[in-house]
Amino acid sequence: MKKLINTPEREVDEALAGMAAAHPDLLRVEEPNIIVRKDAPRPGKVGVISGGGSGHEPMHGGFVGLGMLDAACPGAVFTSPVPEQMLAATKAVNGGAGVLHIVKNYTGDIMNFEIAAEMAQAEGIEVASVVIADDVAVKDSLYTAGRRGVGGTVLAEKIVGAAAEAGADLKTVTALCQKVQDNVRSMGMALTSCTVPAAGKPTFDISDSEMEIGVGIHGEPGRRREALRPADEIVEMLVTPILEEGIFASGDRVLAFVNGMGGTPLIELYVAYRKVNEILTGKGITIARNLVGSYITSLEMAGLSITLLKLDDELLRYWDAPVKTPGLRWGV
Amino acid sequence: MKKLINTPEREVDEALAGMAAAHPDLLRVEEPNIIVRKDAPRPGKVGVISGGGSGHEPMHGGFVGLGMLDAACPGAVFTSPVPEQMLAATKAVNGGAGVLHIVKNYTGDIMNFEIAAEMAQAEGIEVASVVIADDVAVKDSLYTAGRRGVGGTVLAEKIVGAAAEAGADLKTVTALCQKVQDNVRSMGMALTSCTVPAAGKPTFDISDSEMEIGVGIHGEPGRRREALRPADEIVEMLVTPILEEGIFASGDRVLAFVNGMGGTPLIELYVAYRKVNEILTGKGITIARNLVGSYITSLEMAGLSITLLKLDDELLRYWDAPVKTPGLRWGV
Amino acid sequence: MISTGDFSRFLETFAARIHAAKEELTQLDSAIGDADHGINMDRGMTAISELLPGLQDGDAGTLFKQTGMKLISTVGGASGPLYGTFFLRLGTSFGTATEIGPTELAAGFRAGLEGVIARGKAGLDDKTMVDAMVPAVEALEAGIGDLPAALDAAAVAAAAGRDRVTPLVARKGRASYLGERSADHQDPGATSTTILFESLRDALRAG
Amino acid sequence: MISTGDFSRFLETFAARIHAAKEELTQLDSAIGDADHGINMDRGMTAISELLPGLQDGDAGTLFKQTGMKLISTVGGASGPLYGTFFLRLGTSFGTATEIGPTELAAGFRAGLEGVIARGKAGLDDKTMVDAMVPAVEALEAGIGDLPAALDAAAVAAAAGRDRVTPLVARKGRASYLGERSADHQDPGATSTTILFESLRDALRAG
Ligand SMILES: Nc1ncnc2c1ncn2[C@@H]1O[C@H](COP(=O)(O)OP(=O)(O)O)[C@@H](O)[C@H]1O
Ligand SMILES: Nc1ncnc2c1ncn2[C@@H]1O[C@H](COP(=O)(O)OP(=O)(O)O)[C@@H](O)[C@H]1O
Ligand SMILES: [Mg+2]
Ligand SMILES: [Mg+2]
Ligand SMILES: [Mg+2]
Ligand SMILES: [Mg+2]
Repeated sequence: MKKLINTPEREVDEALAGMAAAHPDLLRVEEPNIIVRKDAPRPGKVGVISGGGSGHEPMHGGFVGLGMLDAACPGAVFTSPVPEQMLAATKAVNGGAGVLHIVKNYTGDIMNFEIAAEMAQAEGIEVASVVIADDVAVKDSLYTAGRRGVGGTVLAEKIVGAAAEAGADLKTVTALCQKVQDNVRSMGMALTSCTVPAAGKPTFDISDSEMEIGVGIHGEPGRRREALRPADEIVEMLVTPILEEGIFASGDRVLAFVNGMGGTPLIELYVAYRKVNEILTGKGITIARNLVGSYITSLEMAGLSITLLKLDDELLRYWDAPVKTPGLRWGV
Repeated sequence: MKKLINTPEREVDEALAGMAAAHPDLLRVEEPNIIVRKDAPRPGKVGVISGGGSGHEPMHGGFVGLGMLDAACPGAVFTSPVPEQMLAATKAVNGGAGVLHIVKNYTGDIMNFEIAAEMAQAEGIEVASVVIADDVAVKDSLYTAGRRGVGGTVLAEKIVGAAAEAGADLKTVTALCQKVQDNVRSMGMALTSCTVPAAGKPTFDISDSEMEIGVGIHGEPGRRREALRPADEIVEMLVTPILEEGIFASGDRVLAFVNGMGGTPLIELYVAYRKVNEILTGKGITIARNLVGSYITSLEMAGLSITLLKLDDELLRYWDAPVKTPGLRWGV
Repeated sequence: MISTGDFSRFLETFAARIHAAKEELTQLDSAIGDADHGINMDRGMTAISELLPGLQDGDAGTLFKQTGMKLISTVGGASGPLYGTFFLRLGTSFGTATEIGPTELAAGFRAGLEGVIARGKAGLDDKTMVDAMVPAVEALEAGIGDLPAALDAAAVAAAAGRDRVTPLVARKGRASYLGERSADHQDPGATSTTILFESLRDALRAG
Repeated sequence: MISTGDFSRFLETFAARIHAAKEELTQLDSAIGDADHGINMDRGMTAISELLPGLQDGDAGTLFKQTGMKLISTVGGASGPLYGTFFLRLGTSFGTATEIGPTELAAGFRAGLEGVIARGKAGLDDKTMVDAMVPAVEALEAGIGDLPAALDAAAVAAAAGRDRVTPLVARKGRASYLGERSADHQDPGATSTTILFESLRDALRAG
């Protein structure tokens, strides 16, 4: 295992110390390992928090700041955080207007956030939760854990954070988050595996001529393993099932998000974006906004995911609103 | 070779098409493969251009926009661009106040830019050049090609771009760029090799227990190969020779730039930043500004580089000035 | 009768065996999950080991409630809340008793199981720890007349439950994302649950 | 006398051999450079091959000037400006002549060499293409009385120059960044220059 760390046990703590040192203008790090917006709580503002396993940076900690998250709860690598963290974060950002939990749909995240929400509510804090489950690689079913939360989470955090910043109340912010979830779909693929530091070896074996289609952001196996193909065909294989969801139609405006998994050179993401643009344009869908880069990653995994969000004027306005975080920044 | 590309021959062109599609608000792509700020030329403004081989994204193309570069010239992967490109870029951004060429110190870049400058001057455009050579891994000597230009280039482009945006004349902008060069030093290391697409196999072999200290941004071998060490020791090994340059002293303010080589997870860069901060603080040096992320990369190479720039009020002011490019964005 | 000290030895044994099985559990999780189950469980049970010296002389309820709370606050993932809830309910069921008989033992484990189901909403054949836990608790309940035999039957039933669902397609937890590809892989959580019942048997037999 | 067609055959041969040596040159460059010399040269010479049909019936000066300009605009890197300048100066030296004698040939190559030195500022023993080019041009100059022998001597001298500097530490170009570690590696540019002189010999001999 080749990593720039000291020991697997200290990695998350040390990275948090690094973030605290690098971004004191935006955030602070508190016990028990939570990243809190510097000026939280802001009286009267709905608090927006999220969290999940570490190893997906900049998500979530890198999205703490003005116009996005009020706090993030980083767990061990690829392991959802513990309720103590979400409870502490909820209290730290509660300005009296309630707190929204943005939860990615993983059994562990769901249960730990649930326990924390119960505890916070017991302490008199109003908490709402929205579950992001946008990964079309997974069959949606009432009888399973359902779909994973992936790239749509980044877009939800940005948009919802902007609404909360603008003073929207908890009900409005919660409904907006659900609206993002209802209009966003993603799919990813991997060329290589990631290595969980504590595990010390790659999560999956994959030969030099194969790729994993529909991979999860924790290196979970995807829909299928198959022979490596040219980038354009790979993009087709990801965009097609997203479009088959029936959400996106000719005449629609979308936000297209081409995301690197952590070990993917930016030049390759632009090669892919070119093809995404070509496919959507061909279908009469307008890419009104885009995001190209590595924002929700899986440690050093090489690969990409594509996320499409159907936009309306409200989503567009909140997407364009100022944001100032370590990972996303514009308008201020 | 596992890459998200169609063919090695088409990679750069297709990535440029992707950039053009993704950022029409900031830039345009023109023949012969140059990336030009959307509103160039701006009458009366000094044009600032740079260029070099592709594979280092976001540098340079991702730094075209308000407050940074007016144009970038991307060559084939890891191969300096041709004079035609620099000539076309120089003409495209010439607003009558002259054009600065920011050149990384590689024989190829130097010679190709030199030819372009001669050609542009022959066409009556005033051209100045500054060579960035900040890599302390390489011994500085009059009798060799000297030091490589690495991370300092990103900082120079930001600072010089801000001065040009503010209306400084060519002489001032050139002197400022030289001032950055005189006050900036870098050193990098690699855990893994990169693979030039057209070559199809890794540039160097490295075992699972080794690292390359002092590696170049093209996967050029470094100072030495040695056993992998914990992150803190690696950071020490990079910061020490930078400090030994004698530029940075107790009481100084610096910009600390911890850069990922392309395949490095962001979480690891923060682990490293923590240690950089600890070392410098221990020496009485204040990190007044920092940049943590993958900004000058070597395709999918895993590793990092550390760059320190001694700041004064002028450099600080131009660093903080608004910038709006695909790769760096704040204040607008 | 089972003393708090006996239960403490059970937790110690469970911690030691989880530590020994850390790689195996992680390996199982890397095939159909995210390669952390062994790491998660070991992190939690190591914390429990450190807790035990201060708890072994108190009541059984406190021992297990503290264990549950500690697991919830150290493990994370799916297994943290699930095992945490399991031990919390077990502790609540035992209350302030310091000596537990077979009937109370079975009732406590039933309460723990119900907590896991309430929290995780998995049923039989969803291919989770529940598939090992249900038959184990049923064996305990069925055997309260002969505790050593019941403990052995529970451990055997857990293992059988674990193996029974190996061919199935997972319908809960991370493995469910795999659909058909999850079939023919042993579930990591059912494996750690089997270790739990084996530890219980062996620790109480030794006492 | 050497005709423009002969020179065109020289360039064709050079292009073909560079193409054949593409991997080898890149491999040499990956040891002490950035793994692109073969790719660079092949990109440039492939472009030259496409140019040749339109140039082989004109004068030798135009042939080589166009070749130089094309290399400068397609190769990039260090070798683009260097080989580009080489052929530009060669072309300038030949002017509008369509038949070139041994004396003019040697003078042309001397001019090309001087262009390379002016552009790259490398001297002997810096471990670059100059170390193959200098002895080759000297051999040409020394042998103008017997052209076939001189061409052969030039090719042999280039190879000898290439090999002579293999043990040395590079002082120019990317390899110089390596310091001591560049010793005992064959220089890619000196290797392609040797191919150039071998192509010249073989193409003119065949003609
Ligand atoms: N809803 C659920 N109910 C019961 N057990 C579950 C549920 N979801 C997952 N599990 C169990 O948890 C185990 C995985 O635990 P672990 O790897 O620690 O958590 P995570 O899946 O969050 O990484 C699975 O093997 C399964 O037995
Ligand atoms: N200053 C110089 N003068 C002469 N030849 C040089 C000089 N610098 C480099 N070279 C030659 O160029 C070769 C490398 O060419 P190439 O790999 O195409 O360019 P780059 O180094 O830009 O990648 C070296 O092997 C060397 O022979
Ligand atoms: Mg997990
Ligand atoms: Mg090169
Ligand atoms: Mg797991
Ligand atoms: Mg080279």
